[in-house]
Amino acid sequence: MDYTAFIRPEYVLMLLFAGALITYFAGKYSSMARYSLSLLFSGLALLMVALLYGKNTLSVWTPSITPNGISMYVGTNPLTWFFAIILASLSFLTIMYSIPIMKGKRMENWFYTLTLLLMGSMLGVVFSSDLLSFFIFWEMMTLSSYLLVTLAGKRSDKAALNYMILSTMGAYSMLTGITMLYVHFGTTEFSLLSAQIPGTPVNFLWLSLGLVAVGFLVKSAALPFYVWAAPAYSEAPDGFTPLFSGALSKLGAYGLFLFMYVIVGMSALIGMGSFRGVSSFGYAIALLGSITAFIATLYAIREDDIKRLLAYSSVSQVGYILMGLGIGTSLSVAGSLYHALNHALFKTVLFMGAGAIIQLTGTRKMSEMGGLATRMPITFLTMLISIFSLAAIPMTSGFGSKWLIYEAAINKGFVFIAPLAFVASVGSFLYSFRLLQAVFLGQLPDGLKDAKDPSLLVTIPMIALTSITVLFAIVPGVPLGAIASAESYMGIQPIQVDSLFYFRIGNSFGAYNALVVMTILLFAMLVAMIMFAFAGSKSKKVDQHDTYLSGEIYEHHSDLGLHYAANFYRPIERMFEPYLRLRLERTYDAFGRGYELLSEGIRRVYSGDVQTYVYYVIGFLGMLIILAGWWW
Amino acid sequence: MILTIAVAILILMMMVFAVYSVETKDLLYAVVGTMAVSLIVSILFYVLQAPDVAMAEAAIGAGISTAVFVIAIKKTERYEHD
Amino acid sequence: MVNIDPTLMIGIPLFMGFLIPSVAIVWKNSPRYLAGFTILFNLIASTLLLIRSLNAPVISVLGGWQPPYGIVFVAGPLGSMLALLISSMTMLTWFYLPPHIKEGNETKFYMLFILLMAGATGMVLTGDLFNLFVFTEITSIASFSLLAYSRGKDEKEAVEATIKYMIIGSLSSAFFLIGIALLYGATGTLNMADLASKIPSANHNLVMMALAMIITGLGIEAEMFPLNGWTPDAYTGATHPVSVMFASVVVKAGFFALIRVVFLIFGAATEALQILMIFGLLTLFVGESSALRQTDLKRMLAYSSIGQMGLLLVAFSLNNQTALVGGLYAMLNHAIAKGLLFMAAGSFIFALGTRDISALNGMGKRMPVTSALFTIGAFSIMGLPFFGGFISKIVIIAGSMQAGTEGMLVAILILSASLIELVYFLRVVHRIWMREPEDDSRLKEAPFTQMFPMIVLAAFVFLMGIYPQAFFKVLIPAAQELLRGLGTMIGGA
Amino acid sequence: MIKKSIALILIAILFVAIFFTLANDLPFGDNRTTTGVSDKYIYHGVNDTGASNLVTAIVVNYRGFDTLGEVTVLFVAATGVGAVLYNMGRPAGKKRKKTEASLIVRTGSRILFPMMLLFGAYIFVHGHLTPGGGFQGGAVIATAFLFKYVSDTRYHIDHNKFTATESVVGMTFALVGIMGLLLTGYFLFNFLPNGSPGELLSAGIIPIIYVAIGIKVGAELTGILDNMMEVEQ
Repeated sequence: MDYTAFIRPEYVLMLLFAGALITYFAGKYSSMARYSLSLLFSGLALLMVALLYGKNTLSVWTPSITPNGISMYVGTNPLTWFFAIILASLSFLTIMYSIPIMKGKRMENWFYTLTLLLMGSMLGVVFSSDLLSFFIFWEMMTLSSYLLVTLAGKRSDKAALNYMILSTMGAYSMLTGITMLYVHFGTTEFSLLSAQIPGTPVNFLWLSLGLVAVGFLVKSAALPFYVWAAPAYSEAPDGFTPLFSGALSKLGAYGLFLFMYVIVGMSALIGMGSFRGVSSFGYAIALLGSITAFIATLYAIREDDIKRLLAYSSVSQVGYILMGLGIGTSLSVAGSLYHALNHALFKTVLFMGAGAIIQLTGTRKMSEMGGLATRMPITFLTMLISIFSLAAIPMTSGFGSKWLIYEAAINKGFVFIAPLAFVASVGSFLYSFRLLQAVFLGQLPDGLKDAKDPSLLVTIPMIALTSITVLFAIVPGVPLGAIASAESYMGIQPIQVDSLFYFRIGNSFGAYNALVVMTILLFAMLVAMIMFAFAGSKSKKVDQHDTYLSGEIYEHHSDLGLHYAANFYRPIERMFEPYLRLRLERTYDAFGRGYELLSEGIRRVYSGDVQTYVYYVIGFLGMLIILAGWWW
Repeated sequence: MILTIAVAILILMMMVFAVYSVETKDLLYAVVGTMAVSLIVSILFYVLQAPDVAMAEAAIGAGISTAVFVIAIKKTERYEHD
Repeated sequence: MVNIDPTLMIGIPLFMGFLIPSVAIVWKNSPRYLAGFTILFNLIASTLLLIRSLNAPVISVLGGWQPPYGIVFVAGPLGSMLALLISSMTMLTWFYLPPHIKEGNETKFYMLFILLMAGATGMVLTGDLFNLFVFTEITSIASFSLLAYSRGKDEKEAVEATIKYMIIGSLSSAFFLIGIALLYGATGTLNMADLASKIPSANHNLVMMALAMIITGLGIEAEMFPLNGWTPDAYTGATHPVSVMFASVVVKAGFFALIRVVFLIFGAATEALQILMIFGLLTLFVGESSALRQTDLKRMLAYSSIGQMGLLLVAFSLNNQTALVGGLYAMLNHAIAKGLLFMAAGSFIFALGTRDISALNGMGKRMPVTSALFTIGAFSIMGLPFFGGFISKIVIIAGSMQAGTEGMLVAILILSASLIELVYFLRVVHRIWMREPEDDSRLKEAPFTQMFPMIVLAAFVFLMGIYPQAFFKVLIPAAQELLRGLGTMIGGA
Repeated sequence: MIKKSIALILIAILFVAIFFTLANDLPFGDNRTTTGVSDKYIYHGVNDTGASNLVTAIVVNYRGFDTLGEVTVLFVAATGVGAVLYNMGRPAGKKRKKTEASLIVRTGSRILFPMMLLFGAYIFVHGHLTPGGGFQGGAVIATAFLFKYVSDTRYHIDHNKFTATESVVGMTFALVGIMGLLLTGYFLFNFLPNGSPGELLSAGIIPIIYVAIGIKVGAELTGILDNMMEVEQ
């Protein structure tokens, strides 16, 4: 039997949606069935997505659904595949990881159903090849992720609602833009749209593209819309956060890639106005991205809550992705896609590790953890490498992507974007160091004496993702090969990848040979270790408590702020304090409260008094008659 | 001519009764006022050569509805207060 | 195929309405079955009528007097679709009724119930303006009476609501009647098609005055913004099935009458459409904003109804085919989904004994089936994909985009109102499924007879979301009928 | 005070606008038989319908369907009054005030009651010949019953009989319409011979309908009065 006939995107989606349903009903009766079925479906879907590599398909999968006969299309192409494989593998690994983490949690059965649904709708978003199905899957994705956030119970209510409101606002803005495009061009299919784009009025493009972009900026938590991100990421159930931050946040970037480069296309984008050879639209996105990266980093530095710290870090890293995306050169787009991949890898590991630690310690405060490095070596190691990747320390793949983005920004001479990105990068080192220090080093609180690594189901995904991070650090050409074909699909000059030696990333400006760098670094480390080993003989082992507590017992004073992680970056925080106080959240809150008050006032219109109502009626008639005499 | 004057007087009376029945605080008087309005309207309809409508107005406007109002006032309160 | 004359859809219910009280003297349980039979008849008749009218409008002349001298019934695809909607919603409500009627009232309740249906059917089928007035009167007076009969625990509430509704409703009919009189004075005819052909040459001032009066009169029935003071009290005071009838039948018929007068008689006068647009937007915002802070479930649904009617006004006043199709779709969706919501809310309130939204915590565990149905209805009103509301919203937005720059603004306003709607519905749905109940005991679900109409409605909501083509087959000719006007439709006029 | 002045202003606006529109634009008193449908009614009404009273010809024959609707409106309204006023748990008709009417009233009512009934009946039976008709006659009949109520404190109607009467006459009207549909294909078609105008038995279905309407309206208005009288204080 020719199995390849079944390797089609629509079957992936159908499999997942049907799988969600089956898992729900089977899972009601047996938890074993729930776990195995959800693993089975997501794994199968992952396999199918992987096999879709290199295929370019496009097919109608529903009859027309509007009076004007719009059909729904799905298809794959290199860009789609690149995102799809990230989403699918993260979903699969997260489901695996969730099995021990979500055990016995609230509405466990719903969790798997919704995760499969979310996986299906995320893949639907990337596979859809027309505006309508894109929007439908987008809405499904928002809804299922909203429901996943609310699974955490009452404390996540507000965060989830904010997330939903902002997402819907973005979605509606997107809908407006999409409908504009549809009404103007009379088609929803992407390739037909992009064929008609040249010669479209610039104002129209700005408006529609801007409206659509708002939806994506909301999803990627960029500057004016980032307020939902930290609460939602941190309050979401631990099993969902890795997927939420690792996979879902990329879809905003995917949408922008799709609309900016696939649909509108580079030349029309430049035609909308350009700035130093970069389209103004893209520049605006890049600027927003860089500012987001900067601000979110500042917030991350002062967080003591491990999930909030990672959440802000997510926002900031997505800012980098947007930055590369907006600049839109061959180098920056490659960097952006590569960073999306890297971020998916390392942030997922970090959130998984954080989830495991939270489950162990029962708290999210870093100042109540510490010293876990020796007790949880696997967690420590995987998170360590991921943090290196996050902080863009050479020798990790995170370095490669950030390097590409910086180089693109510097090449273009963006005096505003590049420095912001540098500062943010330093910041990300600071907060990731704090995470490392506070959680894994320092004192081990008494309650955690018998802490140990989580079960295999948790560590396997973490190890898998970490090893990919390391692997890609050595052979960046592998992912960059896929990225290059995605780039050429988007009509951007593909980045040159040395296909014989996957170690080199190169372009006309310079090259980076990962193998060489890696070797040099390893050698340097070796030297350092040898030196340390020799010098180590001079060191003396001291009980940690003695050094700064003068022999006092730490537990009695844990509220004194004597923990390493307490006030970790006090001076920096003090420096930025006045600015950080101007939080955007307050504006949104004030707006929300203001509107609620206003609606309270509007409600008074219905006073319940008939006389008043009669006044309204007579007044309305009087007004109509005056109008009748005046304008008619 | 005489008819015109008579009609004018009737209309004036009707307006007076109408305003009176709106303004008075004694609801029973107000009902009597509306009854008077109905009667005059009925006469006017007759003058305008619409006997069918005049009959309906006399029977329903001046008769039944007045009775309904009076019964209602009897069951509730006679005086209006703000 | 059997042809049932559309006039019988009025004649039989009126006959049965007169029959029910006397039969009830000898056979106490008869009203329910007689009413059920009548509604079934109307359901069959309107289905057949819809099939016939898709080919050519069905015209039925009353009393043998050709228009414009006599009264005529004109059933195009639009009218017959609404007639079908009315009879099917009435049928489903009939299933839902029993425990919500006080004992001792059944006779009159069922009588009024079918007369309400007859009035609403007449409103959508008639082709004569004065006849429209008469049927509007039947419908609205039957609504007052049903409202008065549906006293629940709080006796005073329903009566107070009735009196409010009655006062405003009599204003409505007074203005409507004056408007008709002015039109008759200006043109000398009452037949809609004849009016439409004579209005352009009639005295402009009189016509405009008449239009103002009619908009005011019918705007009250259609829940237009400053005229809809009766709505929240009436929906709240009424027993649940009657609320369903208000939302799905009475208001829809009133709205349809307004649209028909504006589009067919006044030929979609731009001035009138501008007024409808502005007040539609106001209605939308006032309705949704008032619902935002509600703590009373039925009041919230009532305000949401107001908002939806605003959306319909906006959609229709855009005056292009896409927007009209979207508007009609939204009308269907609202009738079905809001009916479902009121029914499910009714079951909640019946089981809980309170209308307070905060009592709904954890209902998903306590009454799972009803909760699921409520959620389906709410999702559809919110416009989530795979539910009817989504299609209607998308089509309306597409229609508004065709109206140029103002249309763009309208689209944005519609969507921001939908956002408010999403927020308050989401809060309720969230409460139902995600909160822990204070009292964990399982509540008794409604019996199957009551569940059945809800399941049917939920199925329709889904069907509208995933297979809209079936509905477009009817809605597109219906919208074209509105746009084309009456002129060519009525023979002999 | 503010409310009152707003009301006054609104009323003033409406009044001025409506008054001037009507005064300027509505051609009062002109001969407008050529403009609309009225010429047909005026010149062919008697031949078409056989009713000498043109108003009746229009109300019951040309636009008989409206009248059916209006009867229903009244029917529903009467029920509605009952709905607003009824109260549960207590049998109706127990708490009427027991103030005896004077001898004159009682005697007068005994003499007048049948005469008023007869007058009402006369009005609706001759609806197609002389001014008046079912509605007017019904109202007169209701007045007769009102008289009865006022004079006799113990008087109250037999609800079942009234309901049955109402039903039968209402159904008669609807049946006449349905029979027209069955016999000729038009609802409410005048399927009886017109006869010669001016005779009592002429004008086809009009007398039947008017008798039905008269009785129905009389019964309904009486019902409303009954409801009003018997409600709890």
